[in-house]
Amino acid sequence: MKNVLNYSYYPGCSLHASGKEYDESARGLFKALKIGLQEVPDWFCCGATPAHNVDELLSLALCAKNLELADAVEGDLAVACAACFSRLKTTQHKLGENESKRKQVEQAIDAKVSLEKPVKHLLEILARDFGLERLHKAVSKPLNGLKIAPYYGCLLTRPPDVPQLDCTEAPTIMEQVLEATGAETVPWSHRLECCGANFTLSRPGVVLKLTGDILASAKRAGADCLVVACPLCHGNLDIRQKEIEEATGEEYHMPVFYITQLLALACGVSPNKLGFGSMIVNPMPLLKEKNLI
Amino acid sequence: MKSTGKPEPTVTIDTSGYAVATEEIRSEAKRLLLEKIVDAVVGYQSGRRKGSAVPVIITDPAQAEQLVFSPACVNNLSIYLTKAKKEIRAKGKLAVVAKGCDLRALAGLMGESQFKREEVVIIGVTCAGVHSAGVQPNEPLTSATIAKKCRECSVHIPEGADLIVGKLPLLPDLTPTEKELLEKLDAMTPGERWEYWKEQFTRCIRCLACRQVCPFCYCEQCLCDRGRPQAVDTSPRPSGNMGWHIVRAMHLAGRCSGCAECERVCPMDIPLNLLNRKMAQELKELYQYEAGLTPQEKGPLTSYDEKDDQSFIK
Amino acid sequence: MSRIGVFICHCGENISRTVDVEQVAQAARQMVGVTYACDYKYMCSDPGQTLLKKAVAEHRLEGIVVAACSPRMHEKTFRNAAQAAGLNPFLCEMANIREHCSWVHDDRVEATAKATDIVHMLVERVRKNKKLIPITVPVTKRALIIGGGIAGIQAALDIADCGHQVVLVEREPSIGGHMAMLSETFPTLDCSQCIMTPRMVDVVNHPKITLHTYSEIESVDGYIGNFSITIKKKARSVDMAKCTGCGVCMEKCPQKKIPNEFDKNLGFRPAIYVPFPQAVPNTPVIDREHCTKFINGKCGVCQKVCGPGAVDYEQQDELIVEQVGAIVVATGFKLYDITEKPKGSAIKGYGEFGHGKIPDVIDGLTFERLASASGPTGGKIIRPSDGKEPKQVVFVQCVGSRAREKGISYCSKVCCMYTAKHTMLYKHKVHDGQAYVFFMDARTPGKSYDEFWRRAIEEEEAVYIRGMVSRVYQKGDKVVVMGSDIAVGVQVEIEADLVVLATAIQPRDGADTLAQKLGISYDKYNFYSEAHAKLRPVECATAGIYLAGACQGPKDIPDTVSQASAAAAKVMTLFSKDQLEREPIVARVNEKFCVGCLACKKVCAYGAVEEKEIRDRQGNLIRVVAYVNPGVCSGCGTCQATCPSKSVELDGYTDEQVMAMLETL
Amino acid sequence: MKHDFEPKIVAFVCTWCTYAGADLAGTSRMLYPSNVRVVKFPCTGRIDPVFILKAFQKGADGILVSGCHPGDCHYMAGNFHARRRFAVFRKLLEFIGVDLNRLEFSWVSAAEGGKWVEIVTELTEKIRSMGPLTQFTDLNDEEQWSGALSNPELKAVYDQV
Amino acid sequence: MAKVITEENLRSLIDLLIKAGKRVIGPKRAGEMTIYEPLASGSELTPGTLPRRSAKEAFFPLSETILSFQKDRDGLKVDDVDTASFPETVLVGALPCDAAAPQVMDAVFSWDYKDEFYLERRRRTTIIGLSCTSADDSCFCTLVGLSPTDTKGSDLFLTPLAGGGYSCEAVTDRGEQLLAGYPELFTEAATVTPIPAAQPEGAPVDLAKVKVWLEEHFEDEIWEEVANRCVGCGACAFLCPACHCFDIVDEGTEQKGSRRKNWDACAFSKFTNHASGHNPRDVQNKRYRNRFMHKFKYYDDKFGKTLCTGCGRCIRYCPVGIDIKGILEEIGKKSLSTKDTKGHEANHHG
Repeated sequence: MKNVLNYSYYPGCSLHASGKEYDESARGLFKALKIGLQEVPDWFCCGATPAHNVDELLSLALCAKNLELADAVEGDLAVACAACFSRLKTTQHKLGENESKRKQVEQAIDAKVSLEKPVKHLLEILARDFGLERLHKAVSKPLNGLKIAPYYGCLLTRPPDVPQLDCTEAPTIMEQVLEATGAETVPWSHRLECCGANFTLSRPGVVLKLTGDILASAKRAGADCLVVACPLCHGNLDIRQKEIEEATGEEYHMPVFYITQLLALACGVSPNKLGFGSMIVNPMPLLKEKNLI
Repeated sequence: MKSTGKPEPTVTIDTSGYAVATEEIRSEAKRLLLEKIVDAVVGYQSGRRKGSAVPVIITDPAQAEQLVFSPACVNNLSIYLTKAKKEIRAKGKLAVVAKGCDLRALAGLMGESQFKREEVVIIGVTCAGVHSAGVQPNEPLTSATIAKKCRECSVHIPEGADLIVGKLPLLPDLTPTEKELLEKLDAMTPGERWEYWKEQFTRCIRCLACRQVCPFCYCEQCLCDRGRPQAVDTSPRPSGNMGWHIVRAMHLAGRCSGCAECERVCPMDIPLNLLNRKMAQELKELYQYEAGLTPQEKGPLTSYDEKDDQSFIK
Repeated sequence: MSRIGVFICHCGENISRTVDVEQVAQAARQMVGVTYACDYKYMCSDPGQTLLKKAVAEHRLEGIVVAACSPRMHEKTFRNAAQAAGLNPFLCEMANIREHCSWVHDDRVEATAKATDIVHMLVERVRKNKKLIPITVPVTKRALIIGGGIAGIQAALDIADCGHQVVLVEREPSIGGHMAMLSETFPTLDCSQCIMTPRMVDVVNHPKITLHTYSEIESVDGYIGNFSITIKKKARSVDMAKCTGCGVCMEKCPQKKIPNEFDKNLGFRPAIYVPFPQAVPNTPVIDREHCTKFINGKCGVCQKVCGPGAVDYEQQDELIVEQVGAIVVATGFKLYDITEKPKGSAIKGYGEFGHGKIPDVIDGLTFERLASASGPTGGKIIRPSDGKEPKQVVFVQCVGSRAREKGISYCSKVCCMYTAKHTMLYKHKVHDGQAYVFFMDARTPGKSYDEFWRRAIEEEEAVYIRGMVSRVYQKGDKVVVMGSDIAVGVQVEIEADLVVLATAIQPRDGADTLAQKLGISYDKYNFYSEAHAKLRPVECATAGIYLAGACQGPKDIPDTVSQASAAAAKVMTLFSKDQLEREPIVARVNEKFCVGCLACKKVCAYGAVEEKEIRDRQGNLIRVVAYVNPGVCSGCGTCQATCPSKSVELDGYTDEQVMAMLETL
Repeated sequence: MKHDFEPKIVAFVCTWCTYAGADLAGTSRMLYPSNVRVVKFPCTGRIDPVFILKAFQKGADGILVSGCHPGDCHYMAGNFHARRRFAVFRKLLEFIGVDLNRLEFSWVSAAEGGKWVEIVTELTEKIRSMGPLTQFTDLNDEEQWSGALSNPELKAVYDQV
Repeated sequence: MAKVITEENLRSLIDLLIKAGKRVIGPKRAGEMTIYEPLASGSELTPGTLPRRSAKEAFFPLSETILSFQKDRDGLKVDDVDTASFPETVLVGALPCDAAAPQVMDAVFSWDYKDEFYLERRRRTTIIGLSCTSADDSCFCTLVGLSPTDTKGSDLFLTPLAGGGYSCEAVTDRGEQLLAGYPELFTEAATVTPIPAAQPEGAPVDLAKVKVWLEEHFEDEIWEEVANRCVGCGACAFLCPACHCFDIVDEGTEQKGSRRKNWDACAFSKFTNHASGHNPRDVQNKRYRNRFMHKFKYYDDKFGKTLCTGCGRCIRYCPVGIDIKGILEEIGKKSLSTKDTKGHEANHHG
């Protein structure tokens, strides 16, 4: 049966490096759900957070070029990483509104800027395009009994009116998608708090404090694990967890999954293709305990 | 004022669909009359001159056989539903044959509470185009004989009619001669335009055919017929004619449905539709208004918006 | 009309200095139709007017042109003089040869020529004037007050005390509105029940006031002086005549656990209830959604225990029609409910404050109910979650107000004052408690307001932190408030026991539908628009409808009461005369020529144009024409300029008059 | 100083704002050229395009239409309707061939006496430099060829009409 | 022996007439159409096609001032129009259906009231007719007793010849004077071969019988059937060479203005509008009936002439395609079946 939905796919640098398991689980999930995913040929970096702090024109031009490349591929542009999603959306927003910036960028990439192609995050594709009931039907191994604290981070819903993924202050899209797999999501207070992002290199102390608060809040809410949709948040929450336990004396052992990993697992993709091995906090005991593998 | 665009190759337009329409109109008219759904059907019947078509109001089902639809059916039959022709409305519930441009007039009239949608049965005709003024009725429909308005028609299919008859052939794309003429006039200096219109209006003999065929000129007493006060001189001298045509264009601004009947019937070939089209163009630019197929509650000049353009006001 | 008198005024020498008045008079005598022309030093003076009156009689004048100052100055004077002389006032016109001529030109020849032209224009105009009789509209001397809050009560009492009938309609079972919910009121801290209950009792006992509670406005027809109001009186299921207010039914009602909306769902009430103890009228209402009798037909206890047999389950809604001459709209306000994002409105919700999810985050009115002696807790400040006494309370100002990106850009005017009051009430009840207030600016402009605010800080030791709150979340049994203190430039986190949000003031739900029924305009927030922000603040543009209280914009109780009395005064001026006399400069439709395209109705901003059916003797509809209601038409003339066939004509500014003036060019 | 050509300017004004503004210019004794003739209306909404046409035909060289600023209208929406009506009518006159510098629109509130004087003076100077408007007046004398007559004294009568 | 004039001589004749101070009116190109207008020079003459408007304008102008008045303090000054100032006119190239019309109209304009405005212009006009060589399906002059070569109404009648030029025939002494006035322009020719005249379709209709039928069928449903579609404009009346109704209206102000005589049409709804508001002909079919009756009955009753020359203009330019030729033929057929009750011989075109 031909893929009912087809998307061009912009993985972004982290998904070819530190966030490789996010990319693999995403491809596995989309294959299982028969959604076409065709990577944009020779895409390049979207500039993430550093670019637009250095030179806004550079960051807008990078994204505009990527959008132009994406036009060659049929289907809306699917994006996994929250930072790439935020940059591409901001470019469309800014160039759509500001005529002079648009002309500058068009001069920089010496091509017409095309803003028509919709940029969509995986969550949007799963929850709205594909639809929650179809997702629920596609689940072959329900994640019953797994208590998840869904973590949005900063970029998925901010600044208001730019990503237009969900309500800025009270999003529910991750809860809906996860609950479609039969898992249980816990209400907790730090869903949208910043994890410290890039400070993990320059000022690790800040990350320990902020990520520590998030882990504490998740633990207080009785979650078994955290689910993220951004490689940078995953990095902080997963890699730094050991250090935070040492610094605060708290015990967390809270595995941090990419949302596509759990969804793929629920949709019958074999666990060893989901990169559980490369996660610092070993998720295997939890998955075994919930007899999901 | 001939438009000097590049000479266009004469293309014949396939009007086979019109015969299909004629059959369907006849059967529908007969059905409507037999089942007493309507008391009279306003349609076209062939005239004495070969290929000619004239408006007809039939009440007896047997007459339905006379109804035709051909490129000679140029009249806008919506005028027979207005107060200007009370005696037709007096016949009771009417069915009317309507091309796309006619349906726009019907929608405009409904918007001006002249009749309600349920009071009239509309037999919409898919129309590929009709003859322009002065074309012998029996001539085929070609790019040379087609009316200027049909060259730029956007309502070939009259959506919103109770029944849509006929089928649309493949349409050649024709140069918009009227748009070119309008652009040519716009390009002129005010002095040249004044001379152009003065020459046209001097020739007007005030036969008022343009007023009598206009679906929106249904006033009981036209402003230009009034003596006390005499807003517009009634005698057909150039200044009176100028006043008459300015007032007419202003009264139709935002109401005219672009059926261009005024220009067709003018015995002195004055391009009257240019005036209405200019008004329509300005209203589109200023207030995004366009005459549509569905009645609009308020026209552009009977409504306003706080943020309307006022760049021309000091 | 061919016997016109022209009177040229010197205006002392304001006119005669630059205009040769004799020459203008001489020129006037040459004009067709002018039988008498003279000039006089002070036409507006008493001798001047006597001269005019004598001339009218002596020369049997049929029209007058007074060439003097601006009509905006003395038109009334000379028209009264003409009337005194037996001439219809509208046959007298003024030619403005002072402000528009002598004062603004210095060349004597030019000024005289211009003055002559102006006089000639007005002579031609007056020849086309017609006699006009002032329009009289009967006035029903009965007022309708919509809304039984303090604004409605005050307006009702004022009008009723002046001897006029009043109909007061209130949507809730009892009057009192939001003020009845308050504990003590700023700046005097006197208890709202004590100062309001007597007024509420006055209303119910006042012989001139007909009170309809638990009722809504179904439809409004008619115009100033002649409104016909259809009121839907919802069924109370209790016969108000029989009920003595003993309250036995409320005690015996098995349903105890229904949250009481009046107490912001803190307290509970039975199915047959009175919103609050001092309710007026003191007759209970059966809440049909929660009453078992209406759900599954069982129970019926209240009917059994009711001595006078007042409980009647069969009671149905009823429609009452009242004829009134004026309407005062006093529908009040509601607090901006930030629990969720209102559908389809430009106002975005406040997910980040957790209001509605975290039980210990409440709004101002809930705090009032906590602090109120007749409230669910008898005045004890407790945490709704566990009933404990909060030791640290954080008050957050400007929640929704002054937040353009959240859709509400205005300041709600009263929150600074009532938050300061809350810190005081809290301090008086919990002596060792500590109040924190996150605020942007303190707006305390009223009489002894700022002193009240200073007292909250200096004597009651409330800690005011200048800065906004970014997030509130539950942490264990505490409520963490994350905000910034911009004076110190630091992020602040307070673990509080209770958080009170001073949410924005908005108009009542359904304010726009009521406005459409009344035909009055409202702004983008649904507050009702006054006719003129400075000079007509309590009137609507639509004649005969007046505004009072928060429905017109956020305001505190002193302003509301003064607006209510002002609106009452306006009503009383309307009722001071039996007939409402209006200038006859109104439009009239010539039904012979009107073709019923109703363009006039579409452009009339006053809804003065109605559709009129013309029927023959057998009643068959011939045609529909437009009809201008002289009582409502304000004479702008837009209809005539829009009507293609000029079938509608504005008396006083007819086409004939204007064309006659243009002919003199 | 005398000019050879004194333009005839007609001003259609609303009584609540611009007429009052003109009055204010009077009470403040501001001087301006005496070419303008004011016609008072309750509202700009009442000003019919036919009046502008008639004024031009009767020999006006320049026409000013002025009323309340949007939102100030005493009748709430009169000037909004007028604004749309004149925006369309001036385009029609331009299309017929009238030079739009001859037709000016403005908002003058009751407090803007100065603005009234400025607008009237500026318009008078502009029209004076443009010279008399002969388009309409010449047209008044023209006849259909069949009705034209060549005898002198009837021609003279025409000139007076 | 027939007098012949070449094409150029005709044009130079026109130039000479213009030089002699005469107003020469003839068919002239104006954009797409041909209309009768005063010619500036002979070169403008474009004979052949039937002009858009009829030639009646030479005597019955579309709009003319008949007097002007001025009122002031001491009374009213009225200036009459001196008919002596009407220009001498030569109407060149009038086809038979246009040339025959003035004779018909003379009767009504010299009836109980002598309309000097019309009659003076008629007296000062010489009509040079032109034989008609092309007819379309709207022409029906043969049906009303005229023909493409009918010299009625012309003073001088030209017939276009195969080899160019025209043969001339002086019908009235005015024609003679014209020939005599410019002998150098005319030559003699033994035999001439004219271009074959036009043949409009349709057999002649017995107008007498039609008149009788009309007398008995005032209330016939044919009027409603025909006039249902009539929208009441003035196109047919204004283009018709024979229609002569006019309206008198004052223009200007009560103090200064002029009284004008303008064309009017019985199709207009306000034509028979009484001051009381009553309108005897309130419905369109009564108005169309009146038009037909006036042309084929009333005028005959009064002046024994048919007020229609069959030029077909009202058929070509009727916005809704009302076809007087079709109606005439239909009534003609119907009138044959009924016996002629009145029996008197209707003289038309006497």
